[in-house]
Order: sequence, then C-alpha cells, then structure tokens
Amino acid sequence: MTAEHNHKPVEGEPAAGLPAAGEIRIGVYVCHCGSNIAGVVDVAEVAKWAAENLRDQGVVVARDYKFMCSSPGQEFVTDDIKKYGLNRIVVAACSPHLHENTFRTATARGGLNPYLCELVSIREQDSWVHTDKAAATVKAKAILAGGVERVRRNEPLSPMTVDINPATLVVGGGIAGISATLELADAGFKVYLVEKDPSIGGHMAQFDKTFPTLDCAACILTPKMLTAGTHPNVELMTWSEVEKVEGYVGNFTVTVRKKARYVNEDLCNGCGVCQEKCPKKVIDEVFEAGLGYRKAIYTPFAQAVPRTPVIDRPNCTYFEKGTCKACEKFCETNAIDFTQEDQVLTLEVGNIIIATGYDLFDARKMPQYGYGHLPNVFTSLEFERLSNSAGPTNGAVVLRDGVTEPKSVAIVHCVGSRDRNHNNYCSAICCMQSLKFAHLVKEHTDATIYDFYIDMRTVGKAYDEFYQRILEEGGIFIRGKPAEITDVARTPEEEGKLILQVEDTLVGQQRRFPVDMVILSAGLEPRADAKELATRFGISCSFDGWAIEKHPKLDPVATMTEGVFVAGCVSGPKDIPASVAQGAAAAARVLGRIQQKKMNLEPIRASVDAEHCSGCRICNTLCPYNAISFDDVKGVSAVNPAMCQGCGTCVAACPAGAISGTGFSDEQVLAQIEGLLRIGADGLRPHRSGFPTTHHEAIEEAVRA
Amino acid sequence: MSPTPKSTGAAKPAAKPAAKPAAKPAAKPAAKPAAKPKLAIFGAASCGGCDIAIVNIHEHILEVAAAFDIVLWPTVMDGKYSDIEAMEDGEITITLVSGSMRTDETVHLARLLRRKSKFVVAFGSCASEGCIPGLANLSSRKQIIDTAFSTSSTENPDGIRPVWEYQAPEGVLHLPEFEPMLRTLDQVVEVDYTIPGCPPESTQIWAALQAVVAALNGTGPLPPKGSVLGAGESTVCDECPRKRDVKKIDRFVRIQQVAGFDPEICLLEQGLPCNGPATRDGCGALCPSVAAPCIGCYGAAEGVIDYGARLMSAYASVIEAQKPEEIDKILDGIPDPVGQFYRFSLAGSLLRSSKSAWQNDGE
Amino acid sequence: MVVAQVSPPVVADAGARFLAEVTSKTAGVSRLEMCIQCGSCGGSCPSASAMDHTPRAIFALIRAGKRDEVLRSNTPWMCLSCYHCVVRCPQEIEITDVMYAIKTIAEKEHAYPSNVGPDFGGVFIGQAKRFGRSWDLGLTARHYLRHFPLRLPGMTPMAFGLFRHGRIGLLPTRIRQRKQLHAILKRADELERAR
Amino acid sequence: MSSYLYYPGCSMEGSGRSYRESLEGVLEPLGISLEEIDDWNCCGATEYVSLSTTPAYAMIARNLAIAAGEKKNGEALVAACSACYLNLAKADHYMGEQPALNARVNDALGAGGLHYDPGTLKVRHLLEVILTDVGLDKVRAAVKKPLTGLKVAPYLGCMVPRPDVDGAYADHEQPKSLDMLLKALGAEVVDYPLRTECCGGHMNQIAPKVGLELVRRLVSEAERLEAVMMVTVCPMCQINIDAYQGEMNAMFHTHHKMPIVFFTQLMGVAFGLEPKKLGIGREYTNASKTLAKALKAAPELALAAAGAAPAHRPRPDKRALPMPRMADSEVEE
Repeated sequence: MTAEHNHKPVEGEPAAGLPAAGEIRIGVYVCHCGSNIAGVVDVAEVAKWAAENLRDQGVVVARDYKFMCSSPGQEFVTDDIKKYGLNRIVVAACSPHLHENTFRTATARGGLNPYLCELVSIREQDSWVHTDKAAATVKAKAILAGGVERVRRNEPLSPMTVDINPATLVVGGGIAGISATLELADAGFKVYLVEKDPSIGGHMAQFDKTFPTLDCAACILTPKMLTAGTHPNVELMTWSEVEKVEGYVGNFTVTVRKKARYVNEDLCNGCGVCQEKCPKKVIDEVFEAGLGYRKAIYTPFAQAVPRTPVIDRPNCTYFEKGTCKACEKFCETNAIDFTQEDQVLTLEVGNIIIATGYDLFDARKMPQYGYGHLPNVFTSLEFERLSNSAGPTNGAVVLRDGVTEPKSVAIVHCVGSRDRNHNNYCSAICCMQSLKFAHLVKEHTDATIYDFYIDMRTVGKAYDEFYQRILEEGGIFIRGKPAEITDVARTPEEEGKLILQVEDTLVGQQRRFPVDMVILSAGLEPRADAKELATRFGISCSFDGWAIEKHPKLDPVATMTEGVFVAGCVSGPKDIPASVAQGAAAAARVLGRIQQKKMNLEPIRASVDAEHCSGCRICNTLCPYNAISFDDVKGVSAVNPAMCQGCGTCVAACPAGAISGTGFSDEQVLAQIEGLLRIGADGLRPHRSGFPTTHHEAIEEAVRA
Repeated sequence: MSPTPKSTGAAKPAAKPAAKPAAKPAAKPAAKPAAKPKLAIFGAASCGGCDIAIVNIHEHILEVAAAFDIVLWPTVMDGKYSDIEAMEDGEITITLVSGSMRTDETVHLARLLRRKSKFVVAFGSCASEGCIPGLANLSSRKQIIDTAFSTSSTENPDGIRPVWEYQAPEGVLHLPEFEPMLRTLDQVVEVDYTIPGCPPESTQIWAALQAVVAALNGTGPLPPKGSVLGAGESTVCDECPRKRDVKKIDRFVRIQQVAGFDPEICLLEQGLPCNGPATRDGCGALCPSVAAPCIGCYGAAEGVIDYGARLMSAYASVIEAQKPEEIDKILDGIPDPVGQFYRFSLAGSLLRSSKSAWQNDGE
Repeated sequence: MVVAQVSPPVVADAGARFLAEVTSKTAGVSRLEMCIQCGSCGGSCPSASAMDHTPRAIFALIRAGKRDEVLRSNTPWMCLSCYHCVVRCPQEIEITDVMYAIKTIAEKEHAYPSNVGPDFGGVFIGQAKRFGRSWDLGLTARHYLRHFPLRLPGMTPMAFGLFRHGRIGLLPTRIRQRKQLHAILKRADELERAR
Repeated sequence: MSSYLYYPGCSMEGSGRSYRESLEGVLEPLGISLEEIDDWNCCGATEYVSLSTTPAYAMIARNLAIAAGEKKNGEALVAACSACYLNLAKADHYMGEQPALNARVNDALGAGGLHYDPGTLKVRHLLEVILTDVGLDKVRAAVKKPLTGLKVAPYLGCMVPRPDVDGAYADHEQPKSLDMLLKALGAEVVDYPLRTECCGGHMNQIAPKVGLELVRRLVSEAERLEAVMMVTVCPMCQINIDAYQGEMNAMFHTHHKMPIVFFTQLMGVAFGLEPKKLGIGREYTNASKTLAKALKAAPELALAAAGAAPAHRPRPDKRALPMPRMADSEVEE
C-alpha cells in the first residue's frame, strides 16, 4: 500500500447504520508517526491484518496514516464513528502519556464516550526498541490485538467535577515560596504562607552576594519579604508547620501547628529591646550556620519578617529555672506571654505549593576533609555568614580565632556531590558558588586563592563570563578532587597550616598546598524529613529524597497529585533564578485552576466493594494520596474518589480482590494479555490449550455448554 | 487460568459484557418426584478427608440417604464403574468430586461422571484448586517417580519402576497413567458448583446439601451456575475475632519468636504470616482464633484469579523496609514461599506448574 | 528512528579492548569504566611521588589503549595496598585490585619496569607455595643478595636482632598437607592460564 | 567462653611472635578462646594477588575451606594480622561477587578435595571482636593495673579499616576503635592523625626510599605529639616501624627511638600480667623501660591530678568563632 492510499480504509464489512444492540464495532487506527514507527513497523500491513483477522473481535474498519494525531488523522476517527457506527476505538501509536487525551477528545467529538477509546504504544514499546522489521511488525500486531481485546471490555466513564477553592497554601518561605506567594496574592487570591523558622527568607537571606551579578542578596530579597509580610492577601504563618493534609484538589483541609512564640504578635512592635536584654547567649545553628550567636529570645536577623521574635524554650532561663523574665520586664508593649501554647489551625485551600528547599550536605561525613576537627575548615554556609556584613564577623573574612586574616584560601568543589559514597548527583550550584567565594575572598582579603574542581560547570546566563572574571582576578584553579586535608606537616613551610593534598590532574602529579583556610563547597541534599513530607502531601520522591515532578521537562512544577505543586530546591538542586522562575510557574499553574473554578477529575480510580472487604486494613497505609480511610463502624475500608489518582497500588495490594480500578479491571487486563498472546512470534496463532483461559471465558464456555 | 466461579448472589456491577445467564438460575426445577434424585460421590487424587467431612455431618447423613439415591461412593459403599457407564446421560442428579486429576483414570472418570450428571460439584480444595497434591507440579514426573521409587529412603532392591502397560500372560494390562501435570477438576470438565475447604467444614457441607435439596424440591432457588457453595464472599478476616489496625510488617516470625504475644491482636500485625486476608471465609476463622495463622485452605476470595499472587502482593505492600537488604531479611522469615502462598492453589493458579518441572521432564 | 538497541557495547578500539582486559582480570568488580579522572586516587596515594604515572593517569592510559606504557609503568609496583584511594574514590572503583590485575598481566608478559618488585613477590610466593608458609629469613636473604647486596651489611644488625629476639626461624615452617596445596595450586595455575 | 575459629598467619610464628605470646593471657579474662584451624597455609600477603589471580585466591580459600569444615558454633573466622584478615575477607567477598572467580577457585580447591561456599564464614579482625562481642565494659572490668600515665599513639594501619568489605567502619579515615580500647585500659591516648596511614608495607624491601619515608612520618608525628610508644594491631606495621627504624634514622639522619607494641601486649600489662610473658622486650626499640617508667610515675600523676584544681579550660578569645558541633560519638570524653 503506497502512501497515497494510506488513508484509504480497509473495510471489514460495509457500514450498517447503527450497530445492533450489544454488537461491538471497533475502528483501528495505526499511526506512522512519520518514520518513527513506519521506519521499523510495516504499518500498512498491521492495519490490513487487523481488518482481516480481528473481524471476529469486532474490528469494522482499520486505517493507517502518516500522522494520526494531526487534524486529518483525528478526523478519520470522528468521521468513522458516524460512518461505520463505531462504538470502540483503538489507536496504535505513541505512548498514552503523549496522545491519549488527543484521541479521547477526538472520540468524544465523534459522539462516543471518550473512555471507549484505547491507545496502545507501538512506538516506545516497539519501533523505538527494535531493529528487526519483520519481528517488530508481528509485535505491533500483538500489541494491537491486545488493545482490541481490552477495548471490547471498556465501559463508558464520566469524569467527576469538583469546585476549586481559590485560596492556596504555600509551604516554605524561601525565595521560591515567596515568589509563588506574591504572584498569587497580586492576582487577587488568598495565600497562606507557612514557614517553619521564625522568619521567611530561607537560605537566600543568609547569603551576602548572589552570583553572577553579585547583587546584595538582602537588597533584592528584603523588599519581597516585606511585601509578602504586609500583603493584604497573604496570611503569613511563621514558626509553623503543616501537620496533616486531607482532601483533594480544589478542596484540601490542612492542619497547621503554630508553635508558641511566647510573644504576642499583635502587641509586639519589633523594637528588639528584649533581645538586647536577654542574658542567655546561644550558638545559632540555623541562620548563622553555627558560626554565630543569638539570644534565647530572638529574630534570626535584622530584616526578619515578621519582626516578632520567638523564645527558644529549651534555652530560655525562665523556662529552665523559673526565674529571669528579663524580656518581660523590659518589653514596653507587654507583648511577652510565657503562657502561650501551640495553636492548631485548620485551613481550607484549593491548591498547595511545596517550596521547602534543601539541607546542606553534612561535611562531617567526609572525615578526610577534617571539618569539625580542623578549626579553619569551613562549609559554604559558614563562609556565606563569614563574608556577610551582617554576619558574626561583620563581614571580616577571618580564621576561626575571629581575628586572623587568611593569606591563602582553598575552595573545594563537589563536597558530598558527584560521589557515590554520598550523593551521586551534581549539586548544580557549587561551581558558581565557589567562584563567588573566590571573588568574595579577594574582595575582603589579600589571600591567594586556590580553587579545586573536577569539572567546571558554569551553565547559565553570564555564568562562564563570571568564571573568566575570577581567572582575571587571579584565582588559581587546580583540576583535581582533593584527597585529604590535614594539619600534619611534612616540611617547615607546612607547619601551622592546613595542608591540602591533591593530584593536579592536569600536571599528573600529587601536590600539597599549605593554606590558612579551606572552604568546602558542600552539596545540596533533600531536607532530612523529605520522605515524611512527601507522605504528608501525598507526593512521591526519588530514592535520594527529591520530590518527583509530574514530568521533568514538560511539567516540572506539577506532581502526580492533582493540586499539589513543587517549586525550588524541593525537587532538586537549583540556583536562585531557577527557584524564582519555578515559584512563579507554580503560581501560574494554580491561577489557571482557580480561574476555571471547577475541574474535571479523571474517572480512572479505585473503589472498594464493601461486601467483599473484610477490613483487614492492608490497603490503609499504602495510598500515596491518602485517599483510603477505614470505617470503624462498618469495619471496611473506603476510597475517597476525589482524592484517588487511579494509581492502582491498593487494587494490587487487596488480598481479597475487593478493590477494583475502573479502566484497569482484572478482566480488561487479562483480556489484553490474552490478545497479546493471540499472535505468536512467527505471526501465527499460538497453540491454545483446551482450558478456558480467563474467568470470563470460563463462564462463557460453561454457559454455552 | 483458574476459573474462580462466582458465589451465590454476588452480582457484580454490570461491568461484564457477558450479561447472559450468569445471574439467572441455571437449570430447570426438579423433575417429577417419582424417582429419588441420584447422588454420586467420587474421590479422585485425594487423602480421603473430604469423605470423612461428609460423614461428619452426623445424623444428617440419614437425611441425605433419604433424599438421594446414592449410586456411587467408593469410600463408603460398593459400586462399579460399569454401572455408571450403563446409565443414561444426565441420569445422576448431582455428583460431588473430591480430589484432583492426577492419572488418566481420574480424568476418564471425571469425564464419564460429567456426562452422566446434571450437576457436578468440585468438592474440597483438591478438586477446586489442586491442594497439596498440586504441589507436585513443582517437580517433573520423573522427579516424582524417582523420589518415590529410588531415593535412599526407599526399599526397592530390584529397582522396580512403574509402567503404564504390562504384558501379562493373559494379555496387556493397562494401569492408570500418571499424567505429567496435576490438574484441577475444572481444568478437565465443566463444573457447576464449588465447595471449598480442606476439607470443607461439615456444617457448610450440610448447609450446601440442604440448599440443593430445597431447590430440587422446589422450595428454594437453585444457586446460579458457577456459584461457590458453603462459604462466604469475603475473607477469613471478616470472621476473625482479632483486633485489627493498619499493617506494618518488619519481620516474619513464628509464634514462639514473638516476645509479648498479644492474644487479641491480628496475627499478621504481630509478624505471623497469616493468610487470612486473602482466604475466602466460611471456616469460621478456626485457625487464627486459636493463634494458628491461616494457611489458606478455603482458597481465593470472590473474584480473585490467583490466590498466591494476591497474597504476595498484599504482603509486599505492607513490608516496612528502607533498603533492599532489609527486604531480603524480612522475606527470609518466609522460608518456603510456595508453601506459604500456593500451598493449596498451585495447580489452579495462573502458574499451574513450575517451568523447571516441564523442562526437566526426562520421561 | 532507532533510539535504543538492546545489545552490549561494541569493543571497537584498542582502548576499549585493553580496558576490557584489565577489567576481566580484576578479582572483584572493578568499575574501572566509571572513572571520571578526578584524581582522588593520585591525591591519596602515599607513594605517588615515586610513581611515574599517577593511578588516575594509568586509567587514562588504559582507556587510550597505551598497553605497553601501562605495563611498563612502575605505578602498580609502587602500590602499597593501603586502600586510601579505594575508600575515597567517588566512583567506587576497586583501584587496588586493578593495580593487582595490571601486575598479573605484566608478570605474565615479563613487561615490567624493574624486576625488584616482581622478584620479591616471586621469591615470597615461591617459598609460600613450597612450604605452605612464608619464611622471613629465606626471603630476606635471597631478596637482599639479589637486589640490595650493598644494603645487606647494614641489615645485619637487623637480622641479628631478629634472631636475638627470637623473631625469626632458621628453618622454614612447613604445613603437613603440602601435596594437597600443590595440587590445588597446579589446578589453579591451569585455570588461570586458560582465562 | 565464646570460642572462635582462628587463623594466626605466618607472622605470628616468626616476626610477630610477641603478638601471639600476648594473646595467651589476655583473651581468657575476656572470655574468648581462639581455636587455631588445622594445617593452615600462608595467605599470600599482597604478593600473590599481584602475580596471579586464581592461584592466589585458591591459596587463601584453602584456609576458608578448612575453617568452614571445622565450623562448630557461629560462623566467625578471626585473624589478628591485618593482611591475613583482609585477604581472607576479600576472598570470601569476591568469590560471592564474581561467580566466575568462585567457579575457578572451587575448581582448584576440588583438586585438593576441598570446597568453599562464599558467605559460609564471616571473617573478622581480633580488635573488632573484642570491641563488639566483648565490649569495653568487660575490658574495663578486667583491668587490674590501669595504664595511667602511659601516653600512646594508637596506630591502626591500613587494612583493618580499609577497604572494609563488610562495611564495619563508618569512618575509614580516623576511626576511634583502637583509641577507645586503649582509653579503657587507662592509657592516655594522643589524637594521632596518622592512625590509619600506611607503614610502607613491603616497600621497605622493594623501594626503601619510599617505605622508610612513610615510617619516618609515622614516628616523627607520634613523637611530636609526645607519645612515648606506638600501639598497633598488625605484625607488618610492627616490624616496619620497629625493625626499620634504625635504617630510617640512618637515611634521614634522625634519632627517633619509638617503641611499638601490639595492643594485646598493653592489654596484658593492664590485666596485671608480667610484661616478659607478653613478649614485651622482643622489640628492637625496647618498650619495657618506657613502660616501666611511665607506670611507675603513674601513682604520683594520679595524686597530682587529684590534688590539683579542676582542670580549667582556657577561655577562648571572645572574638573566636564557635567550632562546628560534632555528633556525640565524636565528642571527647
């Protein structure tokens, strides 16, 4: 069959108006996908074979066409439904991920229920993975036959419609979360911004400068923080954590624990006198990265939003010993309230954006670098604070003794990243961050800078130019992953120094660099509680712990759970521009939902047959979307249809077979397998045993007998 | 594929295209009361426990004798196959077949009885899903015979091996041939009803027989064809008195290994591999009630195609492990996976037999 | 368009061939193909200064198919088996075992830079194979006579010390079942040659 | 009494004889008995694997096969020499990992009527057995004469913490296992940063300049930290640092005199045994006098410590930045 004739159908029997009651009339559409499929599979032969051999299965018409997803291709489907009285459609083309919706829509245009259309993949599962044309063609027939058997058992389904609550929850007040919040609030919708720390700002607030433009981080971040803090549409909830998420897209009920601040937010004017008078000094492990101190009553930094401080209860003298109350004594607005308790609040929102960010790799896990033992080994976050004019040294880059300026500084890339002993991935930001450090050291000191890298990854606008700028500034770059950092000197020159031992791989020799200070560009890791967080919000995360996007390229801010979005480093290491863009992108996705007001949910979902459910509760904890609940009175489990995403986990797990999934019933799946097996590798029908092969057939045969 | 018949009245939503007769009574009401309905009870490859279970209905056996004309019951009374052969097709009202299809003789008789009977009932686990004899499908015929005739524990100095044909002075003698694979009754003939259990509970047998008698007398509906009689539609958990919570299994152990065993809490939650969640109810949860984990003799629950696959999938779903090694460690608590998951249902399962058994068959 | 083929990578050039050879001669799973040339090994190595190529450079040479240069390098013979590089390698390459593998190839082809290392091993193993036990005195005497005769006088106090402190045996210790050991080693040698 | 299968290794018969001698009195109070496997052979050190693979692993595996045959209770095969320990552990590990190697090795073993299934035994080092199975509490309880005043450098060497085929060590760089044991004996343990650096292995034989430099680094750092003695777990480390110290001094014009003893020898002393019976005195750089001197001064030191005002840590400069917080296990007691 030549290309010109491709669109000409191979007819099984003439159209006969409306099908007789119960009669199944199937149209088969085989796509060339240009040469993607046709280059390996003889598509015309597949269509011809279907028309001739699957007539008993109800195939009435079969066509092949160059691009079935094009308008003319879709028209075949819509027209044939009317012309041939079709009531089932099978399209053999690419993966359902790509075009299932296209052909369901075309089916609906033709007047059929869209779920009576079945897409089978002869591209990803066939032409793309084979080279033997004959065998691939046979396989395509088998896959198609499976689809035909399955579609016979498809039922018309109708989607469920839900209302979308226009309020949104944003979890995490870093730059990604702030950016999402402001987009939504400016569009006129309510946003709850929940942050676990006393102030929003996230990691960015800890930085001094941002690469590659060297903007002052505080200067560009603080205005955004203030806007978020004062915006009439934003309800800011700092020192708060999300405890529970129930409900489904458009209708989430979120439980938030607002931890006791012991300071009345309404009365406090943020004057700061309490922090001044508090006698208890504590090492600030969070904002100052352990490099500086704060008081037991504190705001993490001067520009904190909100300005209301919190009392760190475990460290507060009053809570420890029962006396002190210095803060209360000096507070002019009587805002201190030692009797405050945690508040548990319930929020109703339609969508959720998770922007919980990252943790820094713990450099103690690489003892060869001596962090924690050798005082002058610093982590990247420590150095950020060290170089920050609002930091513990007021921006003086000095050694751990607090006074000595280093004369030589080594910066080590890839600490804990690109390392199978720790994290196998590239942390994406460390190269640029290290270059920034090199510049900042130069800016603050006269030190010689040695920068140790494996590969220099400066991917981004004006990033490589920044690398060149540092080269101009005299940074010395050594290609090699340092093997160890020690204070054991071998020569007099090494006495009193940190010695960094490395192979200079470009020279091919081992070298030792005595330096005063080492900065470890530690990688980015998922938050320590990433897995619990994912469970709480019903999203999935990779083995590492990064949240998994719905599609890494085409849908990078959505998740597999409807109504839950991700932005920023929660889904993987990102720099500031990317995090900001993701925050805005997630907001745009949410706005789209809000504007629609209502939303259709896929009818592919699970349901429990209460009669067969014995209440064993095996399914209860499995649902990644928290859609399963247990009815204590009836002693049975139930699936909330709006929350169910149709993943099938519970269907597979139910030992009693009491849970079934629409669109994926045992019957449908077994019929598809049966169809696949109908054709042997040689293209012939395989030998079939005399036994009934499916439950369905068993009954049918019994009935016939 | 194991045809798991529908149970009484379990009309599924109209999902099935074959809306034909599955839901409606399968046969006409009883014939004239002139002659008593005929009953045959036949044990194929089985242990005889099913026959004992029938006798265990105690004095009700007299009612059975009164209601039926028993034409065949080799365990209890004399009878000749030739008598059956002489009958007209469909003359026997109901035949209970216990035991599985192991030899060509059992297959032949199953077919014969099918022809002569109006209703054939797969009685007990062997007939319906293969039961313990079905585990022989893990080994080839040669391996089975080797084990029986020539392992060190066997006293067989002359090395005698079974033969299917023997040239005796009187002529060729034919012996029942050991088939390469054990089959369930419904893999050989059409089956009307199933009574599960190893053996079926006697009270359930009596209830099922009563229902049949009532139907024959026209005082009750005849169960739809394909029904499971004498059992429930849910699982053993439904009848189990133990308290249940959500499940998180971090180890599988035996009861003596459970420190602080709680007599009231679900066995599975305490780490005992209990098959209750996957097993059809009807037994009254006898085993788990006395802290013995269910081993699954009532077979798969309503609508389940493969018992073992279901159960494995369920166990796998509730195993709490972060690392592959932890999973391995937990699974080590199930030393005999086939025995755990397919003890009763291997022959009737999607697996039917092990591939290696077929590959190794040297005979 | 065919984007995926299910077939093993084709060993096309000398580099790939030599890489495959070294990998196959490594006792465990070498993972040598995973090297990202970061230099952790060369940086860690306590004897790197005495090597003509760092371990990393050796791996690059293997990939480049420079077989002779690798076999004639002193690098594997300078390896101390300290395993610093192995635990630090971000790609979990079994560097020490790769060094052993290179040595076994070099040994077979007598393609080494100096015979000091191979000889020491040879003498040591010769005795261990013969007696089933190693023998410090015999080893030291033979080794120093062959390679460091000038060092020997300096070593005398040390050898004397060993005697004086009862730390060396004049005669080798022998195992009982030497025949069994020899049979095992004979068969092992055959199998090794057949690889 | 827990009993373990035991592979002594050739050094225990020769240069490491004092190690063996010290084991005798030390293990009993700890409730350990070592049962030497029958007719064991040399493990091949690092030499055989460098010459030929299959024969090397076959030679090691002969020991595993014999030990597996003698396996009674438990599955542990204990070695005290680091190289022997590693060779046995690696053979077991690689035979499990590489089916081809396993097949060849077992084929060869078959020629001697032997067989070994990888995983049958768990190969362990004596130090790890003492720390894990016995525990420091039991060690402390057995101490009769604490080593108060003895300042030692704990030297673990390479092959016990690395490559660590069984994943027993979280820290391959600065593990504190030997430190902890020595502290339990009452010794003062310096924070010796070279505790797992290499002693030079066979390099003193084949490339003396390389080997002796490594010895120099180890000894001079121990001396810089004012340790009076080094403590090791390996006969190879012991002989390299002990016997080659003279040659090393000659080469680098130094005058180091650093005794090095086995950890079990110090355990014996702390348990109240006669130093001579523990093989102390067999060193080139004699440890007996150093030991006697340190222990003699001990009571005075203890008194002085008791009388002195509680140790007052100098307050750091107000401007000094806090050090990173370490995990509890890392914090010095």
